[in-house]
Amino acid sequence: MRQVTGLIALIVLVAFLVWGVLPPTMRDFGYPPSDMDDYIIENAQEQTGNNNVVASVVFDYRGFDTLGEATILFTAVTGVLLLLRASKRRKESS
Amino acid sequence: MASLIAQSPILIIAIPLAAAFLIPLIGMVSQKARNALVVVSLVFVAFLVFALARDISINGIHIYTLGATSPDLTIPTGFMVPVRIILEVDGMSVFFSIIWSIVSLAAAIYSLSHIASETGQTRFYTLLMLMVMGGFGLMYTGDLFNLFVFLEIASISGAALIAYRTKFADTQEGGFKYIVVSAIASLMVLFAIGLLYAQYNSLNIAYLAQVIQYTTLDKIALALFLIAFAMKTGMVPLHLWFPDAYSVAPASITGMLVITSHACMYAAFRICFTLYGGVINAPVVGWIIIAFGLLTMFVGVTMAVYQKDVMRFMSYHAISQLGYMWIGVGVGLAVLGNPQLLATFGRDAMSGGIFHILNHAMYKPLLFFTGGALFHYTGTRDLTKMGGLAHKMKWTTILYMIGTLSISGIPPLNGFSSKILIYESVYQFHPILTITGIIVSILTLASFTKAFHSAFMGAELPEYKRGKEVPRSMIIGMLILAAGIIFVTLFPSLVVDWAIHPAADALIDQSAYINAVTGAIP
Amino acid sequence: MEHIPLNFPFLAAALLVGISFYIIIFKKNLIKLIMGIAMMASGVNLFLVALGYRAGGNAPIYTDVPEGPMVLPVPQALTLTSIVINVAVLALMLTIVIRIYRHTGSLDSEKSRKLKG
Amino acid sequence: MLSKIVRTVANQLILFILIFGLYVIAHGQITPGGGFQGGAVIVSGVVMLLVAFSSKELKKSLRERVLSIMESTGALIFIILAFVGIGTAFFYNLLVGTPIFGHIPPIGPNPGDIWTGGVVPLMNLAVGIKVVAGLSAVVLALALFSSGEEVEE
Repeated sequence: MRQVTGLIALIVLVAFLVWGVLPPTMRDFGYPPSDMDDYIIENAQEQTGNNNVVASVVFDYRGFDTLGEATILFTAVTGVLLLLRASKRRKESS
Repeated sequence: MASLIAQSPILIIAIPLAAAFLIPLIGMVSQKARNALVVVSLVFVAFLVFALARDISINGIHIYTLGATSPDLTIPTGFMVPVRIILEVDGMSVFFSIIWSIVSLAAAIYSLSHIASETGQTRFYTLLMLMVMGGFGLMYTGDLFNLFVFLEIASISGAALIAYRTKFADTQEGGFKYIVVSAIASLMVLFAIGLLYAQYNSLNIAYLAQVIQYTTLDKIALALFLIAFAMKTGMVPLHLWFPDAYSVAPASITGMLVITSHACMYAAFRICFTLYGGVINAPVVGWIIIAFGLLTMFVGVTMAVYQKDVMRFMSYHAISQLGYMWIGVGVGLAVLGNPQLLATFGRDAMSGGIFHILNHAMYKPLLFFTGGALFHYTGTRDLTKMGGLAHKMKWTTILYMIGTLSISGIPPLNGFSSKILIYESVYQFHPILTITGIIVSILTLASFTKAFHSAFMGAELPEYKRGKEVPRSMIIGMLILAAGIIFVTLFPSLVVDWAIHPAADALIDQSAYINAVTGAIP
Repeated sequence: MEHIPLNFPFLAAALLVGISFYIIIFKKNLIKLIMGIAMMASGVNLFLVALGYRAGGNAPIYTDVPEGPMVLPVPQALTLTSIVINVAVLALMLTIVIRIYRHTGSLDSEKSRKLKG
Repeated sequence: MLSKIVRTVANQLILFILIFGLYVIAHGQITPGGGFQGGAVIVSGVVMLLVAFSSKELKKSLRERVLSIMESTGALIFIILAFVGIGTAFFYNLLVGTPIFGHIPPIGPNPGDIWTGGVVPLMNLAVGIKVVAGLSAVVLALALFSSGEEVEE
């Protein structure tokens, strides 16, 4: 039962994804609309002083995302060290 | 003061974050200082949230553009499209953040003694603050990718906190299920964001709402968004992980996880009403949400009746209660395109659903906290092994009764006022919804009475004769939530006028959200 | 690089996501499940970075760049963020699996399911 | 612990990896790279040491407490750099135009100037510290735990 529902869900999902990315529904690869990105490419050097436009996006235009990203790394590290901490039971056994 | 309010959206996110980064350093020096930092920063954040809420009720939507030459400058001079990340706080966001600030404060105070005997407390509080920050970010952001980032922060810290008590095997499994579900859900959200970005080359919710055309890709993206958020909120049939994860976490974290699922619900509303509000085929999506909401309500409560584990029992009730909110807001969505029906009952149904979120966010964490208190006292979660606890745990008994009466919708408690609002309004949409709601309510009352009887009533069991009431900070944590319940009970109309209607109107009024960002076009 | 027919990069990303769904739904081993999620993340990242490609574009870095259009920088930034996020998620998942293995001695998701609803 | 040849080579190689990682971090504003990438490069060196020596051996020189402090410090530097702009707006890049990393490069293709980017190079450095400390801590903790060692509180 679980197998059958799983299979149906899988087929539906993959069909939708593939249908979604093929030409009539999706735009052509390599020809993106680019209003926002063109603005960034043109102004990044002047506004942030960066030659590396990606770095200016990562740390300036979308710096808050990067703060979130650094936070996630911090969260995961804290989580890993929290979960691998010596529990009391292990101290007794060792 | 004025500049503090102008900066408050970012401060509400950044203060818990800075506190989280500081806690590992301070925790090495002094545990008391660390606990004080946690409580003080949460109190300050709660103060800021209330100040911001007051400001929004007067001045309307609050905008904060990160990194711009002025926080109000949403669109760069001489350009038409927002480039930077924008925080956008309207009635709905601030409503959720009020709930989040109260519950997280209560949970932090409750934790002070609930986990006092465990190791690794410094990291526990770090993760708690990160989770608080993730929740606020999720509610305040006006940018889709930013929403994904905060969703991940909230879910990763949540998973690590669920697995906090590493000496039990079930906590690890609960944490694993939670993180797997979250990872899949957030990747689906990311894919959907990619689909939108591919067509409109923007990530800003308000701008996207202005230009969206409801093409086939948009429909696929909407489906992905809804499946992902339904998965995160534990909507039937994607609920199987929900009790496993919620029942094993420390009780304070379970209380916060309830609000995280509300935050995901908020994200789903934001997507349906604000992002797709102008173009969505509202009746179809509305009916889908209502149908699954009904299923959620019914399956949740029927599963709950059999549970012997007190936390699992409450988790299934949490699933069932989420159904009420989906139905209330779903009815509002179904009549979104019809102003007349919306005025007669749609707005009331949405208000009912949102009011129920507020009430649920008060009584469900309270019930989980009392469950945690029972676990703290007895060392077991099995209801059949408990009994006669009312003799020793007077505070817990009273608080549990408040929660029970509230969740079952007994007048005059707050659960009643929101349920009656839902019943009256959805009856005009379709009577079957009201009838199911009442049946579910009765089943809820029955099962909670049974649990009350088996845990608190009867003769005092010999193994629980010794021992005292739970420590004071746990009671304070519970009392904060009980005070919230009593406040809403005493002044329901005040709360509806000041918090619920602005939130519902913020969802309905899509153009205000869009204009706040793009209105600056020269 | 001229016009690429049938959006092959997008198709590859969609198929990667599809395969990963197959793994997540049908495989019982927890490590395989994690690999499925890692693969799904790769698929989504591939999709994101492919969105930013502009035909014949250079990398968006002005240091000694040849003449011509530049590819879009924002999808690259998003992909960077998303990669780091997925690393974090995977690290935490693996940690929990190690803990589960310590407790139950098994990596089979059917066997380790002690909790019954 | 692997053979002596491997250990000797690893000992020499770690310096080059360190230098390359620092180079990638420091030139994030003008060439591909940055804090995350350079940090990952350095952590790959840590992983190499972990393979060449045992985790017990490595634990003597890389204390988890130190890594924890480093990580918090990196994160704090990052958020403080974001906070200094709050007079204008959070994350405002207020170093552009000042002598510290404030040069504005000629618009269009140019050979690159390292004193550009405003707060970006500093943020790269903060993120670099954070990534090195964080990922090393994760790798080390996993290795220690697998070999049955205690992980520090």
